[in-house]
Amino acid sequence: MPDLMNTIGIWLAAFFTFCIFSFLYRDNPFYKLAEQIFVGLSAGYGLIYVVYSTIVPNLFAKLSQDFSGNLILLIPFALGLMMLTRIYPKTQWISRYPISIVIGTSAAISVMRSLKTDLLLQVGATIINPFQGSTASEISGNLLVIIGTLCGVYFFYFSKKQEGLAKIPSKIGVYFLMVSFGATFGYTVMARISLLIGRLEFLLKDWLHIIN
Amino acid sequence: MKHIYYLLIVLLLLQSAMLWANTTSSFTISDKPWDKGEALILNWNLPDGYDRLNLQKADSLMVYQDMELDEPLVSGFVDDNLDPDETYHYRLIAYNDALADSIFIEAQGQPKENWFYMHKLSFLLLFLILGSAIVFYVMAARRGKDFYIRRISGLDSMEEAIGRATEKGKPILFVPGISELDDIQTIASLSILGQLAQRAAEYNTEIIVPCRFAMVLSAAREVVKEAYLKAGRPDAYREDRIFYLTDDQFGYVAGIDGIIVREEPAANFFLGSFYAESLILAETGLSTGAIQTAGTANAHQLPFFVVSCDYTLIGEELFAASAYLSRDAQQVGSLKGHDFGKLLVILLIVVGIILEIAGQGWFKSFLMGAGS
Amino acid sequence: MSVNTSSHTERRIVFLIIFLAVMVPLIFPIGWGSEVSPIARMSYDLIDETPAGKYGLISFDYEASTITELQPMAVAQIEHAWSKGQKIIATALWPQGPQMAEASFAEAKRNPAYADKEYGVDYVNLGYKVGGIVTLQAMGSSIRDVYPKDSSGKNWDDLPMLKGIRTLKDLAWVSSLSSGVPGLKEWVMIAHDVHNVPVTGGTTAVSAPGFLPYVNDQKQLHGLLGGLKAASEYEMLIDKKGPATTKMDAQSVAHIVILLLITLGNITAFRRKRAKANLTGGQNA
Amino acid sequence: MKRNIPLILAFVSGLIVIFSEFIPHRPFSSIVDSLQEWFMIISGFAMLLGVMSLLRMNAAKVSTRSPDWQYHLIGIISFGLMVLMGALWGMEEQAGILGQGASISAWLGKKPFDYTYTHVFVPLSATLFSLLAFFIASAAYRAFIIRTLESNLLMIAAVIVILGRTGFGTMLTGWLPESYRFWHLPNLADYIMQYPNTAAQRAIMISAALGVIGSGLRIILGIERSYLGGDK
Repeated sequence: MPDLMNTIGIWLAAFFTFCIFSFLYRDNPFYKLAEQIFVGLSAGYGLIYVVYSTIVPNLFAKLSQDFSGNLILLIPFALGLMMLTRIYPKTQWISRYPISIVIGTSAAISVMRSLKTDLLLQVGATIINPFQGSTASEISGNLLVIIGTLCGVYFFYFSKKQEGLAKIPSKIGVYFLMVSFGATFGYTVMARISLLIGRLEFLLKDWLHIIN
Repeated sequence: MKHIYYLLIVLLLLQSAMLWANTTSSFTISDKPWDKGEALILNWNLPDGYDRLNLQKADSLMVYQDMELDEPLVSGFVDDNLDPDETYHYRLIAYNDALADSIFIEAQGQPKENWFYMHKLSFLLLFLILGSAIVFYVMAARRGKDFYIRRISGLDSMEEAIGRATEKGKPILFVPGISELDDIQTIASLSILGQLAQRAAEYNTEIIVPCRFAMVLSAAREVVKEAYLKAGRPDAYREDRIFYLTDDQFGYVAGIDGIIVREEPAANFFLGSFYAESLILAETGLSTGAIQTAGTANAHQLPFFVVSCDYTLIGEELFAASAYLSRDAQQVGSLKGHDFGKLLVILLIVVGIILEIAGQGWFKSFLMGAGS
Repeated sequence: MSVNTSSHTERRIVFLIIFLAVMVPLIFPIGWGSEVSPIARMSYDLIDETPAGKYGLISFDYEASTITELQPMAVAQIEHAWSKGQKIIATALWPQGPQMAEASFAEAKRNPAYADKEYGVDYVNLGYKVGGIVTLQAMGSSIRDVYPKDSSGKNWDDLPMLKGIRTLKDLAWVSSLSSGVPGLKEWVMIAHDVHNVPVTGGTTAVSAPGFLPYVNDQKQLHGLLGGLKAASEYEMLIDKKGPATTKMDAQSVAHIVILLLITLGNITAFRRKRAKANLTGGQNA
Repeated sequence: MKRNIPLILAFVSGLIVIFSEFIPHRPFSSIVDSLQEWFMIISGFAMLLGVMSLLRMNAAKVSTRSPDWQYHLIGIISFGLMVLMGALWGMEEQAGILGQGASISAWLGKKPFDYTYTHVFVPLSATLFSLLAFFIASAAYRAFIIRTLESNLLMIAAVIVILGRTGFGTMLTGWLPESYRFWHLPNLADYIMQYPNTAAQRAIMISAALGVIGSGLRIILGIERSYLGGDK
């Protein structure tokens, strides 16, 4: 029986694969069906997953095993319940408490993380002696990194009209951005084609057994 | 005679062994400073001539066990991954094979929690400088100082987009990114949503906001409701047009794609944190002929917005947008603070490079301390 | 940006072309090899230069989601080692690893040349153990203690090929096919850095750059296979037209088609511009 | 009360996190980890709100018989089915209300929840993701047109990197003599990725970080409060 069910499963998967592909031609009943099933299933999956992977082990299991030792967990529990007050318009304001704690905390975490990894470490990585490279291409590359970073940062300078001389570094910054966008685009092509290969491999191998 | 001879040799050996063992040797253990009480520094001073060293640590039953070491022992060792305020006992044994002798010293130490991470000093200084600059400019703006902001071309679309939607009688679609409320990009996006919703309310144009997370949904509803109130049209606010789809990345995208092709919004806004789905959304939107404005600080997704949208907010422009649109003095002041930060960064890089070329490495290592 | 029917049709034609460009090479493989990179060759040389009768260990540190890239490497390495008369031990630091190993052995045995390879004599699948680096450390003192039984529950002593194996040091090479942590990095740290056993491995194309620093003078990594391209290079080295070669064909065709599309797009745009310029008198063309 | 306390809460929680970044002493040293765990719990509860919004919206569409209401009904059923299966027999090694469901697992080969996940959810997700292969091609076809200097740079960089990543590009310039190795397409592609690309990415990261710092501080200081909505 499991073998038969597995075969049925593969046919199901193939059916839904085609439903999504059909969207490339135009919107159609098959896509509408797949879309609603996808949204419904994934919302259901998310809910069950959160209950089993977060709410039960991180909250209820800890509280039921050792209530007095985990008293502090009553705070997130209460905050979670406060979120649910949004259901009634009259009590909606209560949900601002948990939201403001979440936002205050995560704002500070983001500030610290950005300052460290995106600002300080990137600045540090740009502080290099460009002439230390051993080859011409390495030295030219180092110089490009320095010029590109400085001009790029300047491009984002908002409190001055960028005209005349001030326009030059900002223009150079834009050129670097464009080269980078093109390169990132080109670099991603391979990964995206791989995704399609994966789907076609499923159709041709697991479903149709045309290739092995 | 022969016996005496042997005795003499033995005595001599014994004496040199005694000498070796008696030479002042020390084994000290101190707390590693500026940390959270996780490490002890072990130092020792031994006479020359030992062949092997063995370091042992007492386990919870006070039985000494050999420590597994990744590197050869020289004159010191840092034992980390310890618990603060626990007492740890160590034993250092030095063997001299030729003399068949060994030195054996015991010591103990207690890791302590300290009150500052010294290696983060540069980090703290930078934080204080940037933070005070931002606060300073916000205060100045509050007192009525007027700051200039250059044009952000990605935002020229807003009026055009609302105009087009009104003209066609079609809605506007606003996607606040796929991150939770803990991502500042989502919050920046929501404050742009506030500006946009207010204008949409003034023109009586409908705005659709699908959300990936329930907390984003809650905040988005607050923001839009407030905008309609400000526009003097609280009656026109429709809560059901701001809705949750699913937490799943691609399920969410499938739902939005459906909305784009069926409701055919006249204008699409994709602002916030986006990942792989950026191109799926932008290409689907393009096929319906909507005016598209996108913006994200996720650098790796920008190319896809740039090629498929009419206007793109690049990186920091997403955070500047709300100030630009609202001309709110405090936001504009804060933007001025960011610009101070940019000048500071440029200065740090230039000075740093000059010092590097001059062979002065201390500046860079001071700056990078926080990364370790 | 006006969208009319003709551009809708154009889009659909582009979609169809891409679909065919990927599908046709999968069904009818071309067998284009690409230039073998020195790093992939180094990995090949390690197994190639190991004498017959020695033991190699392949650690399956990935799961179904990265099968497209990593499975072809596993199959190619197994076939290569068998062709050289070596014996293979499979382990896993990821829970799904043993299944991946089983599938890879089955795939390799489909090649008639290796159909007679026998479980317990030519290869074993020891299975998954939790613990990552700690497990590897323990294998440094005794593999048998970590794996008293194989993945199907057979005792160590009932598997004849394991007679000569005590610790990691008894291995001629280790290869970790790794899509994350724990994986290749842990193997380098323990098997190479502590026990001096040559380690090679394979990763997805996305994470390969992060491992390149290990391919250094000390040969912390004895070569590396990064993504489908490297897998296809390996297949070329062992003279096999395998799945990676086929998939790489599909990649290459799709890339060329995209470049052709860009050219075509420029021609169309140029024509439109000229047609428009002719209409307005052709001053600004 | 409705407005000021939330602002104070945001300020205090933000401040604690900032202190904990620099202070290795308890209680600061462990606070960020617990706050993040709290966040997951709160967000887990909030999910119920989202689900209710989804169900309410779909139910309204079905009851008013708006266009395509049948599909929305199927959406509700899919959601209900998934939740029911997960609740009754659990997922993976997690037991549900009825335990592990050994007999139904033996019949299906997997738990019903996992079966639906593998054979419906995963293919839907993977196929939707794979649409990117089509869209990246059509975007390249449409957008990489010789026009201005900016768009030319974009196109040239993309073409070089696409060429450099396949065997075709290797073939094209493989004949170049050793002294011209720099112009060999894979090398050129690596050069672009390693230097100009790094520079631009860095500029974006650094300035966006300043944006995050500014916005974050505004939130902590209570200047940015749009997320709270209006007073009432």
